[in-house]
Amino acid sequence: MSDFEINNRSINGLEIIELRGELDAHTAAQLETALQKLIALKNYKIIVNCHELEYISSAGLGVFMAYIEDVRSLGGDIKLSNMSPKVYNVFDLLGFPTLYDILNDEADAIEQFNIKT
Amino acid sequence: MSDFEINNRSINGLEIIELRGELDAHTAAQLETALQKLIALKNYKIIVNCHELEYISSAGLGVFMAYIEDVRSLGGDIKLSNMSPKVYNVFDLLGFPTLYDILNDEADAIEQFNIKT
Amino acid sequence: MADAVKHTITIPASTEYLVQVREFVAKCARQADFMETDIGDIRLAVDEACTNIIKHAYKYDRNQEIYVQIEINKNWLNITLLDSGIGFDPGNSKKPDIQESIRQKKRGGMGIYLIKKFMNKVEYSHNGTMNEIRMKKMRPSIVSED
Amino acid sequence: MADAVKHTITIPASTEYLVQVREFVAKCARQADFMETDIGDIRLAVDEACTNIIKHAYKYDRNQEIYVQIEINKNWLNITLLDSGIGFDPGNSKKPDIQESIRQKKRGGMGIYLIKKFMNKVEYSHNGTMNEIRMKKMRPSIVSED
Ligand SMILES: Nc1ncnc2c1ncn2[C@@H]1O[C@H](COP(=O)(O)OP(=O)(O)O)[C@@H](O)[C@H]1O
Ligand SMILES: Nc1ncnc2c1ncn2[C@@H]1O[C@H](COP(=O)(O)OP(=O)(O)O)[C@@H](O)[C@H]1O
Repeated sequence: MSDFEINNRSINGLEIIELRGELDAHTAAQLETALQKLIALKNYKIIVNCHELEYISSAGLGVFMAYIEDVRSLGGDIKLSNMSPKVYNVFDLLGFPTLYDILNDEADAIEQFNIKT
Repeated sequence: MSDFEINNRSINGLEIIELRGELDAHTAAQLETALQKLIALKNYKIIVNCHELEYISSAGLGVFMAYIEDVRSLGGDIKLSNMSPKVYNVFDLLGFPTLYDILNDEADAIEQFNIKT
Repeated sequence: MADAVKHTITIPASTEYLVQVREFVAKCARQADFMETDIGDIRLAVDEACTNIIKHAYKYDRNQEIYVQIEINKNWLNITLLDSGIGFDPGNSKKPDIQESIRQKKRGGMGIYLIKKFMNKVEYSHNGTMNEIRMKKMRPSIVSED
Repeated sequence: MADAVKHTITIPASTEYLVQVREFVAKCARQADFMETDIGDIRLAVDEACTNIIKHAYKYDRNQEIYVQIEINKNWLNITLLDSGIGFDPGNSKKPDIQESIRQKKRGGMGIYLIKKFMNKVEYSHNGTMNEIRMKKMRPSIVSED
């Protein structure tokens, strides 16, 4: 029933995960698997494009919390982009914008990775 | 120097104002003029598409406050759409989302107008 | 002045039904004239509360049920959730420290904070064999529209 | 441990220079490793403070000047604004009631609230002929990156 989908792309050594639909305690498992796969394949520079993400609950936030430290200690990062205000608001209330790089556009996120390399 | 621009469109009796760039105490006057014109021409159903609005300060918010009551008492509304998280955050902090209809997409705003008519 | 309107839904205690609860809540909130942003907030609060019941009160036993009632009266949207699982009272929850949680490899502790943030009032209680969560949100008084 | 780094800019008291102040602030904040979202918040706080000086302290006299200094030390970004206009102390500002302001046909009263919201500390003082606004924001400690 739950309407959630993940698409993967890569651009110059960066991995882009596109989220679509509603990320809740049910669909969070799919995101978890997608991140685990990338990390297992040693892809640590990850951009999560949230353009079509229509909803997120704290279960979805939890997935981002679980992998950020590992990914950063391996020289990568998880950067988030293209959030709708509704989705951003949940991240913001919990103080994520100070800890995570959240960019308006995917292009800005790509640029941030390139500055640091 | 300030990079700000307004474009007008109309769709089936709805007026769409597109904002681009940075809305501050300097550029707010342009938005004010644009709204005054629409109201003078008896266009009370207004959608402000903020897709390319990159910045807003309280001077910009003030313009929206100045006309909402008049427009609503004349059977119209000012609905806002396509805000970036950064811009939405400023509206949100001041409690606008409870008083103003703020939609993810312009299409949603059009739909809201059509439901109420 | 019309009487209060009530709507109810009962779901099995499993996360695949969260989407149905959210749709139910959105429909009721729209009927109560909330702006879209507030509708999103109310959906999230009820989702978080149901997720907690599934995880903590029922420990993922999908044979259990959650009952959700929404009452719309003149000024308020009142939501009541009932479950028959492990009882609970959250007390005063403060803002979660995400940086600290990441360091400690914890990933939860955000749900109750969000529920309280988005609703005007939240109460947990226990009656006989049932746990009850009541939350309310004030209906909007739209500028110059009535 | 390196000494604190300082940057300054002086602008005429007129709104067309706000964009230059914002660019200056963004550059300094980026140098201090703030995330993009926080950089946006800091830009806004300084814009609001400068707008207030132009409107209220100088009453739109564009022959006057505003001096902006930014100091980056180990843990903090410290911003100091100086003007020679009408003195002022905001005291404790609470959250503006937008619905009430709309009813009363007022459209301001939001700037100081935003400044305090986005910065960790804000102080207004008066020294001789100058007004001084000091604000500070804590630099991020990035998880596992140092
Ligand atoms: N309905 C409930 N029944 C029993 N325990 C609960 C319930 N809701 C919350 N809790 C307890 O309160 C804690 C905090 O809840 P919450 O803030 O939602 O975070 P999380 O569920 O992610 O841990 C939970 O870990 C759980 O121990
Ligand atoms: N730098 C300043 N100098 C003098 N007066 C000020 C200054 N900043 C703020 N004020 C006063 O405080 C009030 C509230 O400021 P603010 O919250 O920014 O709202 P606004 O400027 O939109 O009225 C102003 O109306 C003004 O009277």
